[in-house]
Parts: sequence; structure tokens; C-alpha cells
Amino acid sequence: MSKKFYLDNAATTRVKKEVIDEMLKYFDEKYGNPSSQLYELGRRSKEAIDNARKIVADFINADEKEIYFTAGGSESDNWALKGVAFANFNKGKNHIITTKIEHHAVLHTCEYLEKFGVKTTYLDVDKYGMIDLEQLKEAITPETMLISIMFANNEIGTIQPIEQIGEIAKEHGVLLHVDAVQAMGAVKIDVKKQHIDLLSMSAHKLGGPKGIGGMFIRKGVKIDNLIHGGGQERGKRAGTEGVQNIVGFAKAVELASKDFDAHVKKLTSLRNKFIEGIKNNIPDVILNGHPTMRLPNNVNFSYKYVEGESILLLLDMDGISASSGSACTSGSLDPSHVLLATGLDHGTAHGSIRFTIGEETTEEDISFVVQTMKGIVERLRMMSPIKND
Amino acid sequence: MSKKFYLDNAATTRVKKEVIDEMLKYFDEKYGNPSSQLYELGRRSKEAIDNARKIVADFINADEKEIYFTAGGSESDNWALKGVAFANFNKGKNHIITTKIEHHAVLHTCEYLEKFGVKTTYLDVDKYGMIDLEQLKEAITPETMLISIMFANNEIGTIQPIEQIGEIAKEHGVLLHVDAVQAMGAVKIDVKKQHIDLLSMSAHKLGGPKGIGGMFIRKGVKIDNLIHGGGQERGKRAGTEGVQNIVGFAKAVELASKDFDAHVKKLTSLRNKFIEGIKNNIPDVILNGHPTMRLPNNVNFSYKYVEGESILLLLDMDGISASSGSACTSGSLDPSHVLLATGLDHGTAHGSIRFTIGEETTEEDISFVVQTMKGIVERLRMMSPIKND
Amino acid sequence: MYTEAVMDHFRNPRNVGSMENADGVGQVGNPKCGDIMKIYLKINDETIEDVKFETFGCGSAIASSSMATELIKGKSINEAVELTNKAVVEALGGLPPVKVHCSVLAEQAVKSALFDYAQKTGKVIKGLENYEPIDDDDIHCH
Amino acid sequence: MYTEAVMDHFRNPRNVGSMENADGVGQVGNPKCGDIMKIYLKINDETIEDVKFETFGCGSAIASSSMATELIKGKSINEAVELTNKAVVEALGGLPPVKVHCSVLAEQAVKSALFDYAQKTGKVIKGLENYEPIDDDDIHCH
Ligand SMILES: Cc1ncc(COP(=O)(O)O)c(C=O)c1O
Ligand SMILES: Cc1ncc(COP(=O)(O)O)c(C=O)c1O
Ligand code: FES
Ligand code: FES
Repeated sequence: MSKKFYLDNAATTRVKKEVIDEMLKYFDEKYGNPSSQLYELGRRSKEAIDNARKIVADFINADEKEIYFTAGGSESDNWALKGVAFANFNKGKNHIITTKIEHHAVLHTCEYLEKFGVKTTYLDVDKYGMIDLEQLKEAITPETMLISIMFANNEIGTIQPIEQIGEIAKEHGVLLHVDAVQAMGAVKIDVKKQHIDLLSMSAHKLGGPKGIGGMFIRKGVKIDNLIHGGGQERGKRAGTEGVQNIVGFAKAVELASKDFDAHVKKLTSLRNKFIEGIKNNIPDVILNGHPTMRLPNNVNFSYKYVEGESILLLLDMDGISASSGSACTSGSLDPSHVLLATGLDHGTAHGSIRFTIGEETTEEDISFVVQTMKGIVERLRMMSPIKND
Repeated sequence: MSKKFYLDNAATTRVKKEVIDEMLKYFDEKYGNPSSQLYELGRRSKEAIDNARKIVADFINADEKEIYFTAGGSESDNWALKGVAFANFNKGKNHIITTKIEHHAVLHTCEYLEKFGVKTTYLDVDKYGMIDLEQLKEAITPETMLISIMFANNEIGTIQPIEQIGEIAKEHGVLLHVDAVQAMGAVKIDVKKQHIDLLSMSAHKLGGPKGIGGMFIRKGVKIDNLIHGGGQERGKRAGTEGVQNIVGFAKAVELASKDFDAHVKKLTSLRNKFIEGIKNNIPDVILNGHPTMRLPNNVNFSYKYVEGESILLLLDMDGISASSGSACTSGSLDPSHVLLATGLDHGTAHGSIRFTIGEETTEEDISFVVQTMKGIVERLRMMSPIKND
Repeated sequence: MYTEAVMDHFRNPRNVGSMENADGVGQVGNPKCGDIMKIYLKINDETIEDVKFETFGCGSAIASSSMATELIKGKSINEAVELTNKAVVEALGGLPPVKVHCSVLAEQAVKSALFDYAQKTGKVIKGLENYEPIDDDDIHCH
Repeated sequence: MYTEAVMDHFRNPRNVGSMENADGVGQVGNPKCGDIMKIYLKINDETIEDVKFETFGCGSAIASSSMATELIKGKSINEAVELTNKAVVEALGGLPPVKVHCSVLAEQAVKSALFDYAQKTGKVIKGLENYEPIDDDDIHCH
């Protein structure tokens, strides 16, 4: 096969050249353990981490003492929820508010916490995937310890009004955790302005390496450790730091911050062309997610009468990578909980494809993919027993 | 400074050239998300992980379905203890047996679990750091759910009789968790023969990258997840896999298994020369750890009348990296809990230095370091008010 | 993830389409579960002279339908009724464990079409005496 | 981790050693805590003519002792008694937070030596009226 079209950047991204170059220094040259402050090699590693922490902190307008490195977005989400729940264990507060469209790292953690007496309210979303601020307010009780709402959804790209949510949380004295794994690098994050108390990040969604992420914890927030042990991360997250990964994460953040506005503008324009292309060329499609409050790289449609996996297999034959539902669930057979929450029926949900464009995507790529999709959908619809419904 | 002598391989190791080469393929070439099985790039990542799992499994005589990748030794230790404790939450069993010389990832987790009703017995060790099997047997009660004992100690290198411990655990129907972070690559691990139910591993102690580790969980063992979310690692450990790190871990294991016996023999011989050198050249020293049942790379002595940090600083001036206590605690001022458990008084414990040799260490290095240590200890003793005690 | 044979039948499915005046038509599955299979039979002298299928479903569902139609084409109805999902899986060189139910669907679609034929013609097909078409309201997705 | 000045005083500590017939000797710290400092004073006409130290302790403890001796050498006992750990830290260009107590130890060692001198000579030194040598059994490590 000749050209490849990687359009699954919400699943993961190619690691950027500059990121790799930076990481390489920390393998066989500056390989010291950052806890070993009494010799040169250890100090070099420590400096690298301090520097990385500063870069990440600046990017979200936090203090560097409020940034902790983790093994990724899932660990951060688990830490936020379990950490706050366990800090309140047997102390009266036992209620979490979240939404029906969170990532499984949040939803499954909430389910798990039930056995420790935690109750969760799952907020509805409208057909665009937006929560209702009134419903949020009404859900808050004196027992509520945490609100956990994602900044932007990984499947349909819908961006929530985090600043308003932050104001509500603050007003009611409830902590706010925001899963910003998809939002990072695509939406301006300002933990001060947006009144965020805890924020989950992941490097591999913005050109960094896999298996490294971060957590912002506002000073003063009471949270238990998820991983106990050595004194790393100022005693809050044990384990020898993945220095090379941390350095790579920071480099990716640095690159993202450099041409943030231009990048977002370029992606948004490509995304809009993509959306128009699908709408104009393929009948009986439904755009999932919000028409404007959406991630600049997300194009998610349901194609009636056909099923997602067969589309993906045919796309793969043309070198096009996309996803149906989120990457984490594409191995499973259940239709996406996110699409169902927006009110799609199961059948339609099964026929949904997410394209997420990246830095390397061109207008020509998009034209090609739209035409390929047109052919694929026609072909599968011809095979489908429900084409004429 | 000209030559460097890195003798802190128990803190972390230089990443091997072959490991880096292997990892590099998974950054900008095979960067797919392993959960994305419906396109080429995703499948390549999945294959890489499957292959890595097989290599790690073979190394400890486990089935590949029993290997789970984590972010390192600390996460594995936390998972083992919290996972088993929470699986037994409110079910009657609430007792853990461990030792006084475990890594903080085990000890601090046990302390933390107290708030969930878990009781822990901390076994003593003798002056060589060995546990007493009789004491272990006596500690087991009907409430005991888990025995957690490290294979080899990170500070003093003492190797426990794991097979006998495994037999006792099995006899009493109690799960056995073994922290093998230091033992891996230095001691033969056979989870079947040694009756191990859970085993913690970490890549960066044997030439692999930092921030990646593994856990062996025997089929059938009931354990809660530590990190909930996506279906990665067969639903047991959520989070997009750090493919490059996993591949690097496996490569390091593969290299370690290749020349295992020769490697251990070489290190043991160097270690013995090192120990003799210190004993013969510096008066008033005490060898910490067991004389023979010790890691092949561990040389840990207490130097009376002097304090560890000043030794390390002077060693650093000659390009020699070593550690006092374990890397994780060298930033703290408390004397090592391990040395105290072996019966050393505080003053003597404060003057302990651990050298851990590596693949690159030569006989000449050792002669040089012994002579340097002789000079340093003499110099500091001359400054010490307690030299004549 | 899929064998060569699965990919071949998925890429170039045999016997796709609908059929006018079919002697037996069977449909199983449910859009809720993401899979529907419809099988059309042309039967002459108790022999399946022609067969067509339409499938809404995953790659393995399409491949299973295609393979099932190939396996029963030209066979007698008594042979066809004995088609098992296992035979389909084997002919496809295997299916991933989570995808085995797609082959079950293919087996059921064939049975359902034969049952329809039996009902229309009043014939009794051995093995279908107790066949109960699945009630739509009572669907359990795999 | 340490400033240049700390490293300098650690590498080349000034006034190391013991002293015969010292006019004042003070020892503080405890091996349990990993640090002991001993200061010897030669005092003539209320002026510190010479000073020596011996220290068992970390790099910062050695540097603090060295700096403290430099700061009081040649000073009057009334000036010396006013030496604060803060002055030592400042002269060293700063110490890491966890290491500040090492400078406190140096301040106390000086005071203890002056107290010893005061006791031996019956002199009253302003600021040491209420000085209580720390009881060994009552030690709290930092
Ligand atoms: C015995 C032991 N257990 C656990 C750990 C923690 O491993 P990691 O640093 O990979 O989290 C270490 C390393 O510091 C260790 O030596
Ligand atoms: C919104 C969201 N949260 C959390 C995660 C989990 O992040 P990671 O894969 O780094 O564990 C993802 C990525 O899959 C995500 O999209
Ligand atoms: S038809 Fe349901 S997964 Fe194949
Ligand atoms: S003297 Fe205790 S740490 Fe410096």
C-alpha cells in the first residue's frame, strides 16, 4: 500500500521528532535516578523533571508544585476519584457527580467505589452531548465531595462549559475534577480561571509518548495517594520516575503551546471541510457531537443502515485508520455509551465512525477519505437488509 | 572529570543500547494504539505487547496470560497489596504478613490499608537480614489473606528462602506476593517451583527503561484492579499501554536471560573482591546483609564514626556514584529502616554506603574505589569527634 | 485479527443481494445488537438452487453469511438444516472468540429461512420441528 | 543541591581538629540523629583567639561547622554568642530546607562551648543566662 492516512489521533498520536530527540538523552547518557541527589547523574535527572513540571504547569496556568506525573490519563482519573473518595472514607461525604459520557477510567472507577459506600449521580447530556447546568446544580447535596466532568469528549468531541461548571462547584464548595486528556492542546486550559481543583492529562494524545500523564492537584486539596511508597513527586505518587517519558511529555506540551492558535485554527478549518464533505456526499448521515463546541480535530458521523466495524476494515484496506466508538472499547461489541447517551438508537450507534485529524492531515487527504467513505458506505448499504427502512 | 564509576545499579541502570534500538521503532513508526485492532498500526502495537508478555512470562516460568504490565515496581506492589485487601474488603479476611525490611512501596501501603481495617504483622529479621520461618508460621491466622516478602533486599542484598516461604504459604492456603524488583536478573525466579501467587517486577533495574514494570498474577487469584477503565491488559489494568516501554522491558529481560549464569558468576566474583578489598583496607567496618545469600552486585558496609552523606559527596567528587540507604530515602534524614531492623544502632546505620556494581564494572574500578574509600573514610574520621570511641 | 479466509469473504462476499419470489426468507438479529442477517432461498426439488444474503453487521458477520451461503448452495434442505456455526467457523479458518456468535447468527439465519420455506409449503424438515423464531421483544445481545 | 560556598567549606573545611587545654568545649547532637558537633575555643581577653571543630555529620553539617568557626574567630565572646544559624546559612549562600537544622546545630555548638567557658570561668555571658545544655536522654532528631 502506498500512502497511509492516520485519522485516529484521538486514540493516540505519532510521537513527534523533537520529542524523541529530547527523550533519547535520558536513556544511556543521563540515566540517573532522580532520587539520588548526591551525585551528578541523579541531579541531572531531577533537574529534567523539575523543568518538565514547570512547562506543564505553565501550560494550564498552575503552580509547578501542583503538578504530579502519573502513568497516563487513566491513572490520573483513578487517582482523582479514588483519592478524594478515600480521603473522605467514613467521614460523611460520599457522593460524586459525573456524566454519562465520561471515559471508562472515570465511569468504571465510580462503579467500583460503590463497594466503599460511594454513591454516584450520572448527569444526562442532550443530543449534542452537552450537560445541563441546572441538572448539575440540583444534583449537588451536602454529601457531595466531587464533581468529575470531562473537558472534551473523546468520541464525539463535545466541549463542556467548564468555566461555568467550575463556578457552580466553587459556589457549592465541592471539588471539581476535569478529565482534560482530549482537551489538552486543543482547548485553552486555565485551572485558575476555570476553577478546576484536579485535572487529568495524558501525553500520548498530543505527540508525546504513551504511558505517561499528569495530574494537577490544587494546593490544599485533600486527596489520598493511589500509589504509596517512596517519596517521589513530593510524597504523593511513588515509583521511580519515568524520566525519559516525563521529558517527552513536557516537550510535547512545549511544542503544543508554541503554535497553539495557528494549530487550532488550521485543524478547525480542515475539520469543517471534512464535515461538509461527508454531509454533501453521503446521504442519511448524522453528525454526532456539537456543531461548534467541539474539538477542532473531531469528525464523528453515524452512517445509517451500516455497521462500524465493516467500515473500518474497508478503510484499513485503503490505508485509512479511524475508529468506531473510543479506542478503548473498539474491541468490545457494545455500542458506545456516549452515543447512546446522546439519544442515538443502538442500530444507528453501531454505524458510527470517528475520524480525528492530526497535524499531518491535508485537504487532499480529506477529499480522498470522503470519496472512499462514499464508496464504502454505498457498498455496505447495498449489502444491508435495512437499507430501505 | 575523566572517568565515571556508576556503582548505584540498585537505584537504576543505564538503559542498554539494544533496548533503546528496540524502543525507537515504537515512537514514530509503529505508534498505533494497541486497542485499535481494526487497522494495521494498532495491530503492530498489539503484536509487540503480546510478544513482550511472552518473553517476560518465560523468564519467570509463568503463562503469558498471567503477566500484566504496570508503571513500575511501586505500582505492582501497591496493586498486589491493595488489590488483594480490597478484594477481601468486608469479607472477614483482613490480615497481611510482611517483613520489617520491605521496600516502602509495600510498607507504606500496609500502613495506609489500616484505615480500611487491614492489620499487618511485620516479621523481624536477623543481623543478616534473614526472616525466621518459624516466626512466619506462627504469624499466620485464619484471617491472613496475604504474605508479602521481598525476594532480595534493595539495600543489603539479602536473599530470602522464597521457595520455603512459598511452601508455607501454600500449606496454609494464604496467597504469597513477592517483590522481585531487585532479584530479577540476579536470582532464578520460577513462580511455579517457588509457589508464588503475585510477583512485582520493574524494568529499570535490569537495563530497561524507567516507568514500566510488570506483575505476575497466578490464574485464579482474586484481586481488585488498582486502575480501572478501558479493557487493556485483559481488563485488569486500564490505560493506553506504554508500548515502547513494554518493548524495552522485554528486550532487557531477553538480554538478561541470555547470559544469565555467566553474568551472575562474573558479578559475584567482582562483588567478593570488592568486599574483601574494603575489609582488608579499612578498619572498623561492618558488612551489612548476608555473607553468601546476597545479591551478586551488592556491597554494603557501615563505616564507623562517619556519616554516609559526606562520604557520598566526596565520592561524587571522584566521579563515583553510590548510595546510602535506598535511593528512595536518600533525600530523607532518617536512617534506613532496613539497617535498623538488622540491629545496627542509629549512629552506625548513618555511616552506611551501598555500592551496587553493574555490567560495566571492572576489577580496576573496584581497586580504585576501594582506595578512594580508604582515603575518604580516613579523612572524615579525622574530622569526627567520635573517632576514638 | 481475522484469517485470510475471513478477509476474503468479507472483501468479496459471495451471494450478496436479495431475491424476488424467494421460496424461503429468514431474518435474524436485531439492529440493537448491531447485526441483522437475512437469507433468501430458491428451492427446487428439495435442493437449494440459489441463495442470497443481506447483512448489516461486522466483518465477521458478513464473512459468516457469505460462507454459510456457499456451504448450503446446491445442498438438499436436509443437508442445509444441519449446517452448524462450527462448520462455518472451520470453513473460515477460525474466528476470534468474541466473534463466534456472528457465525451462530449465520446458522440461525439459514434455519430461519428453511423454517419459512417449511411453513409456506407445509413440509416438515427434520431438525426444525421445534424451531421457534426468536421473538424480537425478547432479544439478548451477545 | 548545595551552593558553591557549602561545597567549598565541605571540601576544605577551615579550623578542623581538636585543641588541648581549650578554654571552652561544647558538644551537641547525637549519633542517633547522625550528627555530632564539637567546638573548641581558645579565649584570651574575652576574644576568641582560636577555634577548632570536629563534626560527625552530613556535608551541610561539616560546612556549617566550618563556617561557624570562621564567623566567630577573632570575635569577642559577646559577639560570638549572638551568632545565629541564620547568619551561618546566609554566609553559606543558603541551605536546602531539610538541611537548615544542621546550621542550628552549629549555632548550638558555639553557644555550648561559650557556656562551658562561662561555667569554667564564672563569667556571665549576656544571652547565655538561661542556657540549658540539651539533655542526651531527651533528644529529638530533626
Ligand atoms: C525492592 C524494590 N521494590 C520496589 C521498588 C520500586 O520500583 P519502581 O521504582 O519501579 O517503582 C524498588 C526500587 O526502588 C525496589 O528496590
Ligand atoms: C477522555 C479520556 N480520558 C482518559 C483517557 C485515558 O488516558 P490513557 O490512555 O493515557 O490512560 C483517554 C484516552 O483513552 C481519554 O480519551
Ligand atoms: S455480528 Fe455482532 S459482532 Fe459480529
Ligand atoms: S547534620 Fe543532620 S542532616 Fe545535616
